[in-house]
Amino acid sequence: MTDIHSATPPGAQQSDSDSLFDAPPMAEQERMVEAVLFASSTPVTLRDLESRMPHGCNPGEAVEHLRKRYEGRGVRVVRVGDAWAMRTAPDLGFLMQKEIVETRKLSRAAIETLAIIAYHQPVTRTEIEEIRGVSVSRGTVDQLLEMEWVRIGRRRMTPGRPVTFVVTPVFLDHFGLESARDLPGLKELRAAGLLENRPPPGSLPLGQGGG
Amino acid sequence: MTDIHSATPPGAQQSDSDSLFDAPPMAEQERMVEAVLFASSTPVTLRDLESRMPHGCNPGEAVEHLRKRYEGRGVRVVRVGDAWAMRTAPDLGFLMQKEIVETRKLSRAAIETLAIIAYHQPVTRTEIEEIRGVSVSRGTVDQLLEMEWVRIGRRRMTPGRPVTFVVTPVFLDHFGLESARDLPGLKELRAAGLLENRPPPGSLPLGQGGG
Amino acid sequence: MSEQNLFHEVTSQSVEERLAAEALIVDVDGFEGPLDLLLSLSRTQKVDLRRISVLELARQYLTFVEHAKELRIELAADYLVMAAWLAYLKSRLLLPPDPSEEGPSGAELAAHLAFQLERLQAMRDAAARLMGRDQMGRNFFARGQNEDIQRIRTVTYSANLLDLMQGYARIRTKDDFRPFVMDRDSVFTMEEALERMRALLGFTGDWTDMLSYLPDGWHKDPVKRRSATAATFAASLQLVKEGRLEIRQNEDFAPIQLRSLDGDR
Repeated sequence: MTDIHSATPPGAQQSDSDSLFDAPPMAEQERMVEAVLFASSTPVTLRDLESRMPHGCNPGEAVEHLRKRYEGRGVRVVRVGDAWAMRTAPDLGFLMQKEIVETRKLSRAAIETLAIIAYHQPVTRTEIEEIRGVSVSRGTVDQLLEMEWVRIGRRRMTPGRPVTFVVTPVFLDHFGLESARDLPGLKELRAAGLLENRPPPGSLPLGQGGG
Repeated sequence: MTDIHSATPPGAQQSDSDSLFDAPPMAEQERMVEAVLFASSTPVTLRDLESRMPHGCNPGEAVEHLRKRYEGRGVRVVRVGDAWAMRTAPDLGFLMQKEIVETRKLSRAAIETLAIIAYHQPVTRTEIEEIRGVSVSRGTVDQLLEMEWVRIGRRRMTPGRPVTFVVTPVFLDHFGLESARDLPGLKELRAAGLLENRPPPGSLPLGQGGG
Repeated sequence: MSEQNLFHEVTSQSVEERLAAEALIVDVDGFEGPLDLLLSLSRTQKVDLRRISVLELARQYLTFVEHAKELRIELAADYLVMAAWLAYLKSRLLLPPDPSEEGPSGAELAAHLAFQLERLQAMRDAAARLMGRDQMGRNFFARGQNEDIQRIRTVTYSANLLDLMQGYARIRTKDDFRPFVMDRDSVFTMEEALERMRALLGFTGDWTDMLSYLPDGWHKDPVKRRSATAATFAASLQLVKEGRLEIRQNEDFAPIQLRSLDGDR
């Protein structure tokens, strides 16, 4: 993979050999973005788009045009983290009986753990346990890791340097979220102080099962 | 898949229970076709479309509208046999490729084999093996042939008429040599410290021996 | 009040409530720990979790645990730990606060428990909302036929003249080839130095020249002397790091001196 293209910002002065070619017109750039997003089943970053398109293209602007063009259509252009993808409109799901993929049924513990990671990320295992009041079995987190909905984030700079967990773009893509900031009810939960990690006064017997 | 719907032509008299529901407007039918063609892993027949869509739909007409809509776009609606599919525009195929250039270090076996061919050419496989003291794997020679650093020379006029190997102009070009005779001899190698098991000094007096 | 208690006053309970209460007991395995049980019990109060009576909740929990004991149901240890803690909390909530007592007040502890219950409930609701969202592969779909990028992998191999010549030299000199081995005869390793110094440490309370630690027979030969000096110096630094030695040098190139710290302890 080469970074040569993305190393040159779209508007920047280009070398002689590059400037021989003008960037294609925006309508053409939009076609290009359309073809790439359409063909790829996984989200494509602007950076990746830029590296594939001719020099001087502005994939960000092209994506914006494309997104507008597909508004209200059977297929939509959606943002997933810092990448873009095309997905069918959710109201047409009923047509897709054949395509439905049976997802592994998640246990209640796994679903709760997933929600806690999504809303509290980056969050340590101990913090998850404190919130749920029980120890988190290894299998639960492993399952989420395996599904690539969750990954290991930075280590927390506290004694023991515990690992933290964060949600992935695959998770965002699966639930149709642009970013983790768009999680339903996130603002309200934050405003209500329910996403705080309040240390217990004195010692509480909760959530110490895992420690 | 059920054939019940397709058994009823779209315009035909419908049963009481069906006629309670009007077919969706054509724009909506077009959206449906768009979503199905997008999500399906194989081309979809009109019959299949009809069986998936609500009663009274006219997928043929919807496909036709969709095909027109995508004319000149980055994605096209194409007929595949008696089915329909969406494909990226052929002129944008270049976006679907990504060139990756990987540089790998040549293996020790390959370098030694190459060196023997360069110093002893024309040389047979048996001779290479005698000099190296180990058998030469087919892959090693094949790799050198594929890289066009080595080619097959004349057959040796000995029993079995074995093929010989010689180095190519590509090889000489790569190593900056005018001819294989320019390779430094053992004496020069020793003078350059290459025959002692010492790490070579930063810059080597290569080509000093010239002749 | 306590009259609403789950297990007391059974007579005043409706059949439905009684069944629910028994279901709680029978289903104790179905609970994901004491906090989960507390959350379930709190629903009988039919109030906003913010207005929950922790005292009442503690009573319910303790009754639950007692009842479970009567039925000889084995409760996991963390349920009993929670019971003990709630009994303590209950006493602190009921008794007038003792100003001389340290630690958080009963009210603070109760508030935190209420917060934890509310937070757990909030996460459950959030999880339900999350799973209720449109999901890929169920409500919306990705491209069915992934024509993703074709990767054209070009591998180029690199080798330079030096590689080539070294390769050749390696073969041609195979007969007199001897793998490069360090001559260990005149090498004194840091491990050896460490071992030696640890044994000698106890004897020096005063500043001593580091060189006096060199082993016998390593002073004369300059090669051996250099190796032993380096190893001893490295070992000294390690011991300084471990807090067993002090090290000093009065000026550039002056003798390096060591002093044991073991005696001070």
